[in-house]
Amino acid sequence: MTDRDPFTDDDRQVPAGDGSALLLDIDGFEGPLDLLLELARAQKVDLLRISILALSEQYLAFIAEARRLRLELAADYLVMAAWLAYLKSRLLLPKEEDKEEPSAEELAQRLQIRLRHLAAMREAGAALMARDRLGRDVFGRGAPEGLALEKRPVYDVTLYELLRVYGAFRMRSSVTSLTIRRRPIYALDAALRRLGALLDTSLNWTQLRAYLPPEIGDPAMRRSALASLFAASLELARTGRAELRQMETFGPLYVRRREAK
Amino acid sequence: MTVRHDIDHEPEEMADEHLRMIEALLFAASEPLAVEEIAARLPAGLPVDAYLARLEEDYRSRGVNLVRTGERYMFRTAPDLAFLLRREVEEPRKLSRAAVETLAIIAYHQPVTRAEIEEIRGVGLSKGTLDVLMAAGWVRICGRKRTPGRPLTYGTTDDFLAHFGLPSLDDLPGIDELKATGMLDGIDDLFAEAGAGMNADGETSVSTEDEDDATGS
Amino acid sequence: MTVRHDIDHEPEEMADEHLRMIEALLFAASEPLAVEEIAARLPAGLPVDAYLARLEEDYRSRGVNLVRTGERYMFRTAPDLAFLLRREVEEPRKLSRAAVETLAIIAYHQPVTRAEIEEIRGVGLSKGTLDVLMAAGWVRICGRKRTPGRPLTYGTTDDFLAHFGLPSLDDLPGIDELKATGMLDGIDDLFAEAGAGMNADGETSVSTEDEDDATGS
Repeated sequence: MTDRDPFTDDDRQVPAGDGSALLLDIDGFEGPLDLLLELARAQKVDLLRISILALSEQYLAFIAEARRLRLELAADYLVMAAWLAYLKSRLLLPKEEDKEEPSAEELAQRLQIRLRHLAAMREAGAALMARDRLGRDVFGRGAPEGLALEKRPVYDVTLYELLRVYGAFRMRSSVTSLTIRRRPIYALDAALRRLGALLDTSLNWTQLRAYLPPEIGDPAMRRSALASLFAASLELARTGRAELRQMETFGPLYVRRREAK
Repeated sequence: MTVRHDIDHEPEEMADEHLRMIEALLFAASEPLAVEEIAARLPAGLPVDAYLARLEEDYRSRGVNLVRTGERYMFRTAPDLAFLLRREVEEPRKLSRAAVETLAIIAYHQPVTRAEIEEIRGVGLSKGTLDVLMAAGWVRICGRKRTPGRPLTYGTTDDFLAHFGLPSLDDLPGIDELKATGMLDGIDDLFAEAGAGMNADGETSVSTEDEDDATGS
Repeated sequence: MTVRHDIDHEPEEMADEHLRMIEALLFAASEPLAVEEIAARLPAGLPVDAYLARLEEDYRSRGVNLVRTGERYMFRTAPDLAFLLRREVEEPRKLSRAAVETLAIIAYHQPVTRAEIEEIRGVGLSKGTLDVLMAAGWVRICGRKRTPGRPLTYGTTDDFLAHFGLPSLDDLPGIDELKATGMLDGIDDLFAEAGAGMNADGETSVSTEDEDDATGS
């Protein structure tokens, strides 16, 4: 069995007096322990001084009466009745030395402790409910402005990340542009035309560098032009139109026209 | 008066200004505020506890009091003025005896399992009872007990403290007495070793009386 | 000081008690209270106006003020402390790669239009990206470009410089400087197989190529 609906009001009948005038309203009790506690209350003595034997007798009488009236009794109550009947007999019989089982007095004491405990909790509950309760006896601010918590996103990007991302991105984009576009060069065709024409103007050994187009100022472009002129000089030498000479390693390179034989 | 002392380290007008700030925060809040929540909205390093103690004192005699519930603070109307404020609207539904008892058992014995509650009350707990207490925001699931079956355990919430005006669980009515009489010891101990425990508590008179009764009647 | 006088007709402790009551009523009220509403809840014949004036004064310098709106009174947190009631908490978030790239492009190329950013990145810019950067306070609208359609241009803010610890935009390192720090080494490897031209210093080579194209071969 379980207790009753949490919101039903408790208007049960408390057994009055010595228990002889029991008002049988078994539904009003929250289980056998509750019934026992109420019966104990009816003894009007401190729970510490309650007679468990008398209590057992009262309980058994209550149950007997309920059965006589054919009231429906939950199993819990009957189990408790059986146990109390047993306890009662143990309490009345002469003591036996039995180490196996707790003595009748111990059993009685346990029951008494349980009753005291339940009573204590019941009182505590009542004391709680009697406190000045928020929203009933004491009140918080009726119209609180409330405390707002505004979340402001903070991005944890560092300069390092920013630069790295930008760098990576620029590298990527420069790769693509380099594969599409041509390198800045002085074309070999142009070098061949220029060297071929200029060789005819001189019979002496002349530094190859002297044939660089003077209008090219950009060093990179000059480097490219020099490379192209060198390649052109090699081409002219291969076809027998020019001679090349170098006096030492990494020394200046000289070129002159070669007379056709 | 270390409290005063702490604040007195600050120039008076600064202290006043900080008191104003805390006052404003507590007034504006719709829920009890934790000390850290207050501190988070104030200049760093203030002795918030000292300020709160000061405000508590300043408001003690007023129509509105500063009270602590759990580790939180809130302003609320003075209890003695309840007669003035009690709302005409019908009271929230009265809790059943079962629910009140269950709440008390949870409050005093937490963390406690459903089986333990049933053990104390000597009756099964209907499903609705815990629901009602949890819906009211007073009871929460604490965790699981380290016993076979790992049953759930229940305990009370901060709202419970706030609702019943309790600074802490140590302020539960009658808790000292209950502790002293061993009522709040482990529930298993309480019942299984009741006999032995009783003697240790020096309440041997009980057992003799029981014996008396047993032999007497 | 007629106000004081009115109250002073009462014994002091009575006056205090009445002040407490009004205080509690106003505190607990969910709406501003009219003088008559307050009077109706108090013992008859009290100089409620005088009490209210007194409370108004008592609370004037505090974190909570008694304010009158129309013929009604209510407690309100002091206006100068309103800033306390709002609290911003910083919520760290990760910026998307697209956003970081966009930010970098704006930083290096400002003032720059959305179309230009898209052209540089080679992909469309989702609506949110610029919003996020502007919400973060790093990017602002600079003006409009003098081209057909007069598109908006974007640039960075002072907050941007502050956040990244840059004295000025000139202190943003150039690509070759970045390479010199070795910061892009990993990236180099990434693109190494993509072309030998990598070693030419990014920025300048691009422009010379353009010139080369112009001169033809």
